Amino acid sequence: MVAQNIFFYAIAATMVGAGLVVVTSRNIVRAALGLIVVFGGVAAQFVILAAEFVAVTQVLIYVGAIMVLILFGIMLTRAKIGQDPEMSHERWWVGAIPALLLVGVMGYALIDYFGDDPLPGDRRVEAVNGSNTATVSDSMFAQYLVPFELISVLLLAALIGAIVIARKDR
Amino acid sequence: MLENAWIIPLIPAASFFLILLFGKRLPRKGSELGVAAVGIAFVLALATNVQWFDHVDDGGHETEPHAEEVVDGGEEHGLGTVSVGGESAAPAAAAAPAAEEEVHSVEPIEKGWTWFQNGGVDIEVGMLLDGPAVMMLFVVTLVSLLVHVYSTDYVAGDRRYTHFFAFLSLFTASMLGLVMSKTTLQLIVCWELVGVCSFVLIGHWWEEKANSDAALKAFITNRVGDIGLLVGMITLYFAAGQTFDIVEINTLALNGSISQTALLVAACSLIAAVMSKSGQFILHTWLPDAMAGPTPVSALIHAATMVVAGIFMVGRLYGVFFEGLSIGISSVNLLALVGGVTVIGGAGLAFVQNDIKKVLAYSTVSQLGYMVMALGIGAWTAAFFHLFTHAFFKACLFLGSGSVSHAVHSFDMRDMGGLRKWMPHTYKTFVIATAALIGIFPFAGFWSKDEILAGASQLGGEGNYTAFMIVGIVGALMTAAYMTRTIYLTFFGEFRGHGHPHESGPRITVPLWILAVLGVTAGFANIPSALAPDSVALRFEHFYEPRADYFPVENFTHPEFSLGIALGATAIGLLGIGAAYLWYWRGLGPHGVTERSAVAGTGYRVLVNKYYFDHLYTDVIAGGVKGPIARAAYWINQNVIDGVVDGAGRLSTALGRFVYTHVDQQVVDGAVNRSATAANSSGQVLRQLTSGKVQQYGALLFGAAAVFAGAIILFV
Amino acid sequence: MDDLLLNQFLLLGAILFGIGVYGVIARKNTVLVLMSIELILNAVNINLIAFGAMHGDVAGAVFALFVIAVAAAEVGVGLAMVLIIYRNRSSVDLDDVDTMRG
Amino acid sequence: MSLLASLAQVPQDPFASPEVDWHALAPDLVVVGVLCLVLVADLFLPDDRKGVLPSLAGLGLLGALVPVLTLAVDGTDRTMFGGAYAVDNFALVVKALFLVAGYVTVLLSTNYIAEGDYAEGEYYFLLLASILGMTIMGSARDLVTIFVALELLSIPAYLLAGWRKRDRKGNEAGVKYYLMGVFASGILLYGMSLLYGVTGTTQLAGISEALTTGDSIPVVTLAVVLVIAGFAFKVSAVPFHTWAPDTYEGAPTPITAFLSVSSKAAGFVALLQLVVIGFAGQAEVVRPLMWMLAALSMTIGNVVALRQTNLVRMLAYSGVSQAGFMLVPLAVVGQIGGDTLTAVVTYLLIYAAMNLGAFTVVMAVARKTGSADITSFGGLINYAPSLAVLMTIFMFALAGIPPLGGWLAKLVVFRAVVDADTTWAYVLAVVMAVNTVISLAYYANVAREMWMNPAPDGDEAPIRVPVSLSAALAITGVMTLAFGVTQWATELGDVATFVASSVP
Amino acid sequence: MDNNQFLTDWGLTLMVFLPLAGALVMMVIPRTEESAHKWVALAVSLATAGIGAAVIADFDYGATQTLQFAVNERWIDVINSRYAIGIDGLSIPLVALTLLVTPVCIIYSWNHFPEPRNPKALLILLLVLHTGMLGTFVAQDLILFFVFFEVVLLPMYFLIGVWGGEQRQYASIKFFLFTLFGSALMIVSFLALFFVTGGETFVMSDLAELVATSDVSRLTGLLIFGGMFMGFGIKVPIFPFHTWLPDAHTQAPTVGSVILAAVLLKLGTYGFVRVALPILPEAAVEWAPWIGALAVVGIIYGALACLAQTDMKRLIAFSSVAHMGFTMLGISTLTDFGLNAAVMGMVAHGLITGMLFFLAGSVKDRYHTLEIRRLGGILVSAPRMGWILGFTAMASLGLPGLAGFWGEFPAILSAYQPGAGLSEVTFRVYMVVAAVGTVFAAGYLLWLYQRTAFGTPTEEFAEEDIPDVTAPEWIAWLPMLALILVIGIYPNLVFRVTDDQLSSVAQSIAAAVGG
Repeated sequence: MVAQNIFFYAIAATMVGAGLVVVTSRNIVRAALGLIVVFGGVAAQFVILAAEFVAVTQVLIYVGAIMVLILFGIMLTRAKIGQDPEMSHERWWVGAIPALLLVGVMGYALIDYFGDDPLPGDRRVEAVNGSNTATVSDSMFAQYLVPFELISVLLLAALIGAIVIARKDR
Repeated sequence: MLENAWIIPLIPAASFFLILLFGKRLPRKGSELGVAAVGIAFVLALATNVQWFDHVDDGGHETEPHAEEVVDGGEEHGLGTVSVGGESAAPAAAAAPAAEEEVHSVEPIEKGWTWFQNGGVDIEVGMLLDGPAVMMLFVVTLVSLLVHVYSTDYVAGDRRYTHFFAFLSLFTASMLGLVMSKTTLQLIVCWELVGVCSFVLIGHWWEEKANSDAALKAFITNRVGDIGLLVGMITLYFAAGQTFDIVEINTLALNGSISQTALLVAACSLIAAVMSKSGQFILHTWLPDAMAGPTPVSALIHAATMVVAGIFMVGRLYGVFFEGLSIGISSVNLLALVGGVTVIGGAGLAFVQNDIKKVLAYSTVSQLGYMVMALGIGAWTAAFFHLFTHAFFKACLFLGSGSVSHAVHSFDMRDMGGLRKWMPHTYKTFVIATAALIGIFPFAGFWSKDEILAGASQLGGEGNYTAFMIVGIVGALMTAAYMTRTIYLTFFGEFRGHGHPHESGPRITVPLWILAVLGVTAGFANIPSALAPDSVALRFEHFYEPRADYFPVENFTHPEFSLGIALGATAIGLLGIGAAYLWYWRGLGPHGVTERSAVAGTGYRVLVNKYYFDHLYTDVIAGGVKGPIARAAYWINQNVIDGVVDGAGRLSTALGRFVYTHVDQQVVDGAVNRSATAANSSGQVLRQLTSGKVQQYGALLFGAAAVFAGAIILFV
Repeated sequence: MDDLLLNQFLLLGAILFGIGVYGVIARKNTVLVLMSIELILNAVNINLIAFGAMHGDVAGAVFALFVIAVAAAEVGVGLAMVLIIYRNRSSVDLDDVDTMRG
Repeated sequence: MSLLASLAQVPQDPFASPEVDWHALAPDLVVVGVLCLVLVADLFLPDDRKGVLPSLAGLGLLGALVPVLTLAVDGTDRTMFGGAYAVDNFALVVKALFLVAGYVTVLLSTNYIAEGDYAEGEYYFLLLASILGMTIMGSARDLVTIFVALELLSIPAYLLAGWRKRDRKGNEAGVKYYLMGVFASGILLYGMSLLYGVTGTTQLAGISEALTTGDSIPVVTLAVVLVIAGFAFKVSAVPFHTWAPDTYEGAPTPITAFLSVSSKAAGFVALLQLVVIGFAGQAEVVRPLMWMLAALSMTIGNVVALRQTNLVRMLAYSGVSQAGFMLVPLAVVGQIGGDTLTAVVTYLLIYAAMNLGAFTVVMAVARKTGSADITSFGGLINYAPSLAVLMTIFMFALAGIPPLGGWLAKLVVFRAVVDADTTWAYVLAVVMAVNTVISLAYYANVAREMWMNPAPDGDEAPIRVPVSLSAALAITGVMTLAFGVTQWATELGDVATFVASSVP
Repeated sequence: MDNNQFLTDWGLTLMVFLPLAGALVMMVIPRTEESAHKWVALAVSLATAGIGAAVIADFDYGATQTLQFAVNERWIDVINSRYAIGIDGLSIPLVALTLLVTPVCIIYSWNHFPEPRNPKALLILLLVLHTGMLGTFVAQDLILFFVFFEVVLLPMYFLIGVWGGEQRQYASIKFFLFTLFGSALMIVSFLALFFVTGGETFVMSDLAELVATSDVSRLTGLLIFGGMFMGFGIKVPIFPFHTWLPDAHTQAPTVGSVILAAVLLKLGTYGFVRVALPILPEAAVEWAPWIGALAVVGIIYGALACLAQTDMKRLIAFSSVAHMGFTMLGISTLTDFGLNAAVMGMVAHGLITGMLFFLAGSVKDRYHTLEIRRLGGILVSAPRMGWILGFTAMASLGLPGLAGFWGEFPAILSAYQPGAGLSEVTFRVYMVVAAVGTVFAAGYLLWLYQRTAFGTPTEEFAEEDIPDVTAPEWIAWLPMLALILVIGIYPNLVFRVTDDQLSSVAQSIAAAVGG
């Protein structure tokens, strides 16, 4: 199991580093790339946690869809490619304080409660027809049917609304 | 008639409303209504007196069946309850057995209706008819009638002629109601009503500020006294076990079922009321100012009737005072003291007046002092007798002065002089009344004043009230002096005014004569038994002094007539007159000079005379009698005592300003406004929370979430 | 340290969350703010999956999928907002978006 | 043959499809149908006929009320999907509230949208979508459902808030609302994930079972606080209220009304479900938090509202303080019990009527003056007396002056607090009392403007109120008065109870 | 069912809500139809008075302490509040007063509506106000009472704010905020009362019994009473809370001031006697000395403030503070006598001060100023008005034979021997202070009268011809003046009605404190 730990810490470190790049870099494109790294890392963590289906979805949607959107955004707003000191406020600590407070509280609470509970060795949920993907789908169409249907309306609404708002008309 | 005497006040009351409503439309502007009403009232009052005499002579025997039929009559007329003193005074039935043997008791006639019910208690309104009440009925209606007649001429052509008579009627009604009050509450009501009438009538010519000032002063000063009245009456109400009934209160006070302290408190508070209403020092200052009213008003209200309400009230609640101040056994008490001081003070101040009405006003003050003093020393009968006589001759004097002013259009004695030639009737009546006031034998004042002095010398505990006898005698001397001066300045010497004075018409002179005659004869109403057969002696005492257990009988004695005091008093009176007359006689000197040398022409003589008289007047009488003492007294009166009264007004106004501007507007109200401002400005500060920068909102959101979570984790 | 601990993932999530929070507040450029939001959501997803793994049931995964879908929608809307802002103000600087305040 | 047989060998574990109670779903399905219908109709309608769209949407919403009524008549509590979705009295009452409020919003929008050049079809589509999210929220008893419903009602709202896209304020409103919303849902999600992690379930009932431990666990506390904070944003409770004034001011007025009533109500619905069902065991955590939120919201909302010159902003802050009043019963939750639910629901119903009415008048007046400044209401009594009187009624109803609706709302809240009978509760009651007075100051200020001040630049031309607005005014006005003197609102609040099985 | 039965069941409800119905009718009449509005309003108010008269006539005076014409129906079940109304000896005088005042006000404003005229709005507000006032006096359920108590706020707010003087907006909002603050605390204490008695009912009589039976802790009782004290005391107004009154009175239009003085202030004192004392006797006994203290402070304080006034109307307003002080003193003694005095004081003050404000209004109409030093010689320019002013002033300073006296004297008297559990010494001090207050009253009123009515008109009005009392004024004033006189001569008109009930109240208090 050590390997998993090594994997975990390596990836985690990368993610945190990349995350910091996202929120500190003066180059917007570099920030975007950092974000991609984070997404990838998250997907990898999912794999470690044996949630392949979610991992795949993560990659597809985030890296495939969301990042593209964001890059579009970068293009359409003609952001400077390259260094731009105007990316962050000079009063950065205004953001640091709440962030640290939150992390502090969260960390305290988590460590206090979960201490060092191990994750179960076999983290696979019991498989239907040999794949936990099927399990996901089953529960999604049984218990989570309503939200699932709603998501469709939600996406439709977001799509149409976004278009109406964003389009240059007449 | 006795049971229905309660009608008497209602007649003038009715005429009051009638005059207000229709007066203006009547041919004589409503005066006829007033005169008629008071006339009827007077006749009825006479009838009442006559019947009362029978009642007294029948004594207690007939009262019982008498009462019975009254009860029937009362009930079949649906007039509510009718009771007779004996019953309402039942708790005190056992009281004063001694009294029973001495004199057979004369039960008062009582008649009452439920006025209102409060706290389950029925408060009664009704009639308490006994000696003093009957006597006052006579006095009030008579003087009022004469004043009415007098006024028809005196205020003729006044722009508020009708209102004048309306309020004269209202006053008469209230005064009659007062003297017949069955309950102290009713007494308070009428007490206030007469006050209002006096307010209105003093301010009759309210166009001039001076008059309305005088009216306000009178009313407010009386209100001050009324504090005492209210407190006293309330104390009695509870002390007597929640009753306003006068007879009951007196009875309980006398048979000792009310604590001495309660009585003392009540008596002292009530004395305050007496001081204001009856112009006793130091609340007397409104009375001279009240002379701003028309003279008939001064005669009726401020000499004959209203001002004696205080004396009457004391006499009414005599049980309370007698016990409360333990009059019978002491040799000095507050009541007598107040009276005594007033006797001297009033007389002293009378010297320095140039306004003839003011002189009379101060003389009234001092005479009222006599009455209060008399009550204070326990000479009830003397006091009421003096009240009786004083009403006539003082009214006569006032009306006389009015008649004079009618002729010379002024009240200032410096504008008069020598009027006896022009106004014989006024002159004669005025002199008679003066004699009565001074107390010359056999004029009315002699008898009444004499009784007071006698009382002072004989009544009370060991040592008697001798001090007050001396006071009385000194008062007599001063009275004699200033009255002589008045007569001299008014009717003798040369006329110093303008125009041609003339005698007033019959509607003025007839009342004067009637009063003058009474001023002579009234004194015989109580001629001492030493000087007359019992059938005529002490009739006043016999008929008018209450003889029932609501009136003090233990340690209550009647002074004997003493020749010494009588002579002494007369001598004193003559001495005072003599002094004044001496100056007057000395003034005749220059006539001789004119006979010897023809050089001195008439003009010169006049000059000299004038000079001489003025010298005489200014240097001797004014300089001597008026003198430093009196002047000082007057100064004190105007600046200290009067200053206190006015000062109180000014002070409270100033205090009011301060409280309003500094406390109310700034502290009390300010607090409110400030808190409002505070809320507003805090709003201004908190607006900064929404700075418009969405990321600061975000910071707040995340920060707040973290802080709340942390806080609750830590503290809960 | 041979076994994976739940807290490894949770703390990683917490840290990512914190970084995201810092980003959304400290960044000026709206697009970068959107990116930081994605960090926050991903932190949540890590939590969910980790918990799901711990409880060994699928709810976590499902929840995570919903979050991903919603995130997509939000980003879409967000970009529309960015564009409209840019069109009206020819800038994506959030500090310029403060005409209303108080 | 053998092929078939071999195929048959493959072991099949058939997917047991959940039984669906279509009657229970009917209200939501109707709304879904209508929004699809609107979308399609929008495609085929020529521009001059788009006027039918609002009628379509409105009728659809009223139509959705029919199944609600039938369900109410039927009266049995229904739960589906293992308790994730419940149709109980509470759900029905709030669904009705959302539908009626949505209908009024459509009425408000009709002329507003038709007269400005807005994408009409999409507008109503998004509006309906948002309303759908709310109706679902009324029945959601499961974290995931709640979350998705929340997003469904929020995301269209973000867009609608920015609908006036050519107007700087318009899209500023959109952006601020959007960003704050996303931040909030981030916090919410993290809280939910912790809840799931601690309890291992996403069902509220299950969560409450797992969290009954009296002593407070930091992580649970954290989760509860974060979740509540997420919805505190939705109900614009201080300090999560900052977006409200800006968004209200910049958004199209009908949407402002919608946000200030329906969206706020949705937030409270979720809060009630979470607090009363899910956090039943965590009252010790919830109460102080709610106490702070309530006190802060009432006080800060009021004193800041005192300073506002723009009526819409003022209403935004008044909404903040009103939210504070509605949070008060939650601050005593679980003390003497069920009154919290009654009080909040009653307050919601009455508040919806009053506030929608106020916004309706604002729109009607703005049609003439084109401004929302309080001063623009000067002399209204002279040239539009009925509007002025109605506005007076709504304002003083909001202030809580009997016999207008608001007093009863405040009364039930006072009642809940006093009933709790703890020191803190009484303190909160006094805070309420004081705030009631403060709030009167600015509500009365509007009335003062209308009654006692002259019209700005003496323009006293009468106002033509379109039919749709008159209808809205009629509905809200009657409701506001009726709620004040009848027991309708309180009765509804009283019957609005959760299905027994879900309450611990 | 026969007519009489109908009256029993519906009389009060009809009386209370008829004005409201009238207001609704008037809303649909176009504003231009001024005369129509006047006539409708007058007719409605008179009809209301008629119904009220019928009820009062039908009232059984043998049993004034029992609730009559009582109705008790379901209203708001969720909070156990009921539509419980009825009248007894305490309600009748005030109901009668209200029934009289409103029509009188309508008649008075017949020809001169204050600016901005708009009779429609004014009259509608008056009628709504009418409903509120009547409702308060007949309500027997605390919540219902509270509702009516508040209903009067809005119309009065607009009466002051729209038709008032220069400072009207400040005055109106001040009045509103003050009262609302009080009633907010009041409702809290009502609810507290509701729950400490087990949350069963808001009906006053039942509550009284419940409190008697259930053991309410001393502190709770005191606090609850405190809340009510704030609510009622601000309305009265008791001394430190009085500052809204002068502003409101000074700024309000004539009819506004009249109704404010005649009825609205009474809501507070009525509340004490109707709600606070019977329900919380023990607390009442503990509060009484403080109430009494504030009352006598108010008497002197109000009088002093009067002496400082330069504005006639403001002076009258402050005189209200002093007069209500007497009423509160009577209440604070907790004796039958004092309570009777208080109710009598309410009626008398209603009539007299109402009259004074009418007169102030007429003076304002004629002279366009109320500055005392600019006035003078009213008796010369308008003699009848001058006389009426004098009469009313006399009544106001508590002249025996006029109504005012019967509010003052018994109050002072009752302070000599306060109810069970109260310190005699304290209250005797109060008694003396109050007696001194009567002197002040005479002072400022006569001073006012002297400076306005006596003397000759100031040169600025010397040649101006001032119209004397007009026909509408006569019609409006005569009933009030007549009542002042009649009650003054025969106070039993009021005492007989109130005595039994108030005695029972006093006895129950005494019984409660074991006195």
